[in-house]
Amino acid sequence: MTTAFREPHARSRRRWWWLALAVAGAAFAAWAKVRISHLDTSTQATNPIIRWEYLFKRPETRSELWTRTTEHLQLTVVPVALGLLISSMLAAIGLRFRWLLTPITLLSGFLYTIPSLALFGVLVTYTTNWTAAVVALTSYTLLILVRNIVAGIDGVPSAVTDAADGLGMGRVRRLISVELPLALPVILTGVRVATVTTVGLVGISSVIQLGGLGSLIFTGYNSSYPTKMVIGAGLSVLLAVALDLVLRLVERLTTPWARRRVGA
Amino acid sequence: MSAEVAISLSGVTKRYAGAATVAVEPLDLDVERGHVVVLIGPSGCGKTTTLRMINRLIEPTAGTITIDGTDIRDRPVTELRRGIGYVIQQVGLFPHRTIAQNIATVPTLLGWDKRKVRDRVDELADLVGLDPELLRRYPSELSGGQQQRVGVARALAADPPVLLMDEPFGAVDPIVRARLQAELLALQARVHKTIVLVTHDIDEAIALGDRVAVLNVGGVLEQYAAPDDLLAAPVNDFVGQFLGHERSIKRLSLARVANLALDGGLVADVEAGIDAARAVLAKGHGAWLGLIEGGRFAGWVPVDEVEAAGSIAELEPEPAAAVVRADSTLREALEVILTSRSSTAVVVDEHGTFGGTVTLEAIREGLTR
Amino acid sequence: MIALAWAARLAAAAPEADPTNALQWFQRRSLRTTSGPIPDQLWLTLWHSLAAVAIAVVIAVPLGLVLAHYRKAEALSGVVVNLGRVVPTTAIVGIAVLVSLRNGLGYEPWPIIVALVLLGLPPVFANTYTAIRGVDRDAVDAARAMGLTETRIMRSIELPLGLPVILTGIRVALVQLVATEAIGSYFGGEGLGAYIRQGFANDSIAQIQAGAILVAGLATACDLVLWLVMRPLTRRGSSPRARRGATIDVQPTTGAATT
Amino acid sequence: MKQRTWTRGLLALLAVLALLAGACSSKKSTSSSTTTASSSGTTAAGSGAKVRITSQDFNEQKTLAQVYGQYLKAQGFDVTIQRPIGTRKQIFAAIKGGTADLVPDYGGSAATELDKTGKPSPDQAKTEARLAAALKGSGMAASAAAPAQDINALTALTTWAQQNSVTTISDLKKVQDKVTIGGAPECANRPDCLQGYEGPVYGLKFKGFKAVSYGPPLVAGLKANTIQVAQYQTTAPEIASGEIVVLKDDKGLQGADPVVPIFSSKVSSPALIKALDTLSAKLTDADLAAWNKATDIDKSEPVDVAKKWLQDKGLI
Repeated sequence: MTTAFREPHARSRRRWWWLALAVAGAAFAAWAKVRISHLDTSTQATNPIIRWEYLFKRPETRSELWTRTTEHLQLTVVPVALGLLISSMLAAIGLRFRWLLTPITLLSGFLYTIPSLALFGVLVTYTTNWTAAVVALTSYTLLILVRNIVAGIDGVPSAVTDAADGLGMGRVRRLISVELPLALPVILTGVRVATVTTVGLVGISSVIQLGGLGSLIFTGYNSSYPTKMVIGAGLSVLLAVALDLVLRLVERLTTPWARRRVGA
Repeated sequence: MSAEVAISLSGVTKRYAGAATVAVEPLDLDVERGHVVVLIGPSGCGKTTTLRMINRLIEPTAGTITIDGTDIRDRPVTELRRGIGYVIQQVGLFPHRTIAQNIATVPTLLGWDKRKVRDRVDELADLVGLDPELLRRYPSELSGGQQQRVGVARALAADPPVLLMDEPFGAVDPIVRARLQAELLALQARVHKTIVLVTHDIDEAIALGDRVAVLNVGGVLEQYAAPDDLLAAPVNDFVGQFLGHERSIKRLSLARVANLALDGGLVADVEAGIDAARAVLAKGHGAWLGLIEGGRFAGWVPVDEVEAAGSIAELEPEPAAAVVRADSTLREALEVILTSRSSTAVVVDEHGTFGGTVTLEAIREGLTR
Repeated sequence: MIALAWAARLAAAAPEADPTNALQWFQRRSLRTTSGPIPDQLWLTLWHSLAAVAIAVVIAVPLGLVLAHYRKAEALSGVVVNLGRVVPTTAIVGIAVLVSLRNGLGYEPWPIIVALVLLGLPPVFANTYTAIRGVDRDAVDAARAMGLTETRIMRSIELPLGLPVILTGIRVALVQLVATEAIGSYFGGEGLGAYIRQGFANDSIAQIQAGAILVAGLATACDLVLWLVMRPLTRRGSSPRARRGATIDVQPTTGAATT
Repeated sequence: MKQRTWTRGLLALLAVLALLAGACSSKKSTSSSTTTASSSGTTAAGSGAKVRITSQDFNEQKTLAQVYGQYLKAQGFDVTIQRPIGTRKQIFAAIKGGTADLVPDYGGSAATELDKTGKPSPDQAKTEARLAAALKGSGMAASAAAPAQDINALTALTTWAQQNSVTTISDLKKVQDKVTIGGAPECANRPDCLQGYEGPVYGLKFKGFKAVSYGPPLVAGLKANTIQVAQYQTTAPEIASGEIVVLKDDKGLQGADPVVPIFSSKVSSPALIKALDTLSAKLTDADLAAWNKATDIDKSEPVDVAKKWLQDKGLI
């Protein structure tokens, strides 16, 4: 309903936006192409802040960046997947035994407030760096995921669960074929937020030598080479945005019913 | 009508742990097969609780409920529920499933094969008057009235003998509600289910119920009777108050013209001749005489013209301004009489054959019967 | 988890300097002479964070208030806030330090404060924007109908009603910045993070743990103190519903203390 | 409306990703030698023996790891060049623990790490002997030291040193109240660093110590005057360019620190030692300084610098 009260020209205006964006992008691409073709290792003499030749004139760079990105991706996906698994169990326990929900939320909330550097620092004293990073990153996903799973299931209209019961669905079947599908958008939103947050946190895990895009930032700083820092940060943002979009796509594909609405 | 009992509640009690009051006092209620029984009462009277105890969404604290003589506790709960249609106010359609999938819920649970399920869905769409085009859509794309039809179709999917409806039309606007009520009656005339329906709308109860159970707070059954009996003779002040001040007006919409003791009134057959007509006039008094020609009502003529006329052929009857059908409600008859200049309405059947006349007096007598 | 592990070590306090005993590290000043005294580092972290939050509030609250009031820059603010969430904090801190060094401004405190301000802006702005957007339109309309000026509406209707959510944003930002300040030590900064960094460099488990405890402790303490200080402010004049809203509306940023 | 925007965004992203993927896959074949190198070389010596090389996390170390790695690979070894590890202690732990095999280290510092009691000596032969003694029983071995060495050195801006008439470390005594020393975080606890300067050898008392990342940030710190002296390396490119100057170690705190490959006894073989010795013999101080200039100042990648050097010397 509120959309009905928006500016009537929003749509056409947005179209202009896209057009302007496309023109700007094309202009930038053209400019960049010219710039890149003129790049030369001799520009190093001028010592600019960003050395584009590192990115565009050095064939090895791309595969190195690709390696860093996949390392980063791995350190993002593994904790989120683990977190989802653990959160599902915690949420299931919390939903079954309501009185446990508060302690579960408090615990995951407490984990969430521990500074990541501190958590990495403590955990590496107990286990390998990789495990420490995964444990720390997983623990950060719990709050978001548990909260969203519970909210998602709780958000299923009582009329729908009542109908499911009334039609003779068992508890398990109700959960699998009614409640989970309906909670999916909220759960996936949680996964999305957790993933984007984790992408950022993985950058910090580079202090314990795990590679990833964060290592570009640290290496860049340690050798006073801002190019690498900018590229590391840029790829990190791109990775977060890409994962966000992929998860949005998953959400749309799995919840076709949520898209079509009667024009009220 | 058969008096066979389909659902029987005996001594059914619901007491919630920690609650000071009893939700449902020991309640005895029999529902006859093929009847629509309406549970009505103020908030907190336990009508919904009672309904939900029948499909065990709520377990009674004490007492037994039987369906077709079998205790409902003797069957696995999911199996029991699959055999009972269930319709609720918010409809509770599964938003993530298409209309067809929603309707197919119970048949799928029962493991019907796909072809049979599809046929059944089409059949039900037709039965509840749902455009087949809508079957592929999602619930959010349907209007409230359409959703409620889907709810009914879903409840009827596996052809359960019993249907439980909890304020099924409570969430739709009055115009749609009236149409859905009419549709439900028409549907019931075809499927003859045993229906238990909860409502807080006395007009709905009167319109839909074969029998109405009026419940007081705590699930106390105050009266259990056919709507007309209820309106005619409420057993106590509670029921009387609940039915409201306009009981007679309500009965008007319940009773039909055909139920009245119709008298012929001042009517004469054209064939019988002018003398017979004058004889009719001698028996009663009024300002107009009705003329019948070939079984049909020809019109009214003023009495003085009849007296003055040499033959019936001379008379020029004025067409009737107030005509009602035998199956019209008294309310409709009253409306017709009040809005026409005539104080008498002519009753005809669907073929237009004359059936008698109705006067205000006749309606009044009908209500005080 | 940490508390448990630490408690286990309490029991095993050995007379010899044990590089894995965090308690001993706290007890023996000699073990931490090279990383600066605890009060100094605590103070550095605290004032850097507080200064940054103060600057962020001065910038972001009026901006959020005005933009939200006029319903302007909706998409832009969303992008800015989300970008703030995905740009790695290490990059912001590191680049700020490099820029500072290039301009001869040294390692601290300015680069770290500038970086912290940049990182503090998104949560403060997001919560201000959400808070003002969440103010009951009817209340604003009623105020406008009674002849209040737009400035007056912002000041005396929207700001007080949105205050609980705004304050939550400030609290979240401070906790976040305390945690981030620790990362600054990897880019030549001082503060509590120095203990962690020195601990890693010298393979002193005790010092890493002690640093972690100090950072987490300061973050938690800031959270608690601000919560206590702000509680009376958030109570006053806001309905219970508005207060509940405070925890729901800004879901993505409440408690997001991890950096 | 919203849907449409979203779809476009996705399409744009997919296009970008496709481009990136295309670019990457086309480059992959040409750049397989960067981090991992399989035994595609045919020369006999290495015969495919696995060697995992690690290093500390600064450019000279990374370049050394690449130089040794690429050379060994050319000699037929199955070389993996791993990510740098934080500290020497962690590197030795990794080698002993079997997660790494070889590190191009510095003899004096390595010996001190393994045996804190040993006394540094400016003599290369004595340093090698001290290292050999320290390595005994550690499960690790060293090949011959290279002529190249990179000694820890206390440095200052040339201008600052002139203004304050400081040429030796002892000279710092007169200005110590206004001197903050900068160094890698581990400097604080090392006998050849802060503990040596403030300890019995020099007896200085600095205004403070500041931990700064090893490498260019140290020089940046000097330039910004955040620190006045920095514990750096004799091979620093800024020394060659005259920007900074080494303060003379007049009391002999630092010993010789030649480049020495240290490796796990498990991978030790005559073929490996022969290859390492051949390469080590070719390394000079000038090479290290040139590499550091290429990486620290000109921002070339260690992998590229190493490859170019090896090719120029005709080693690969």
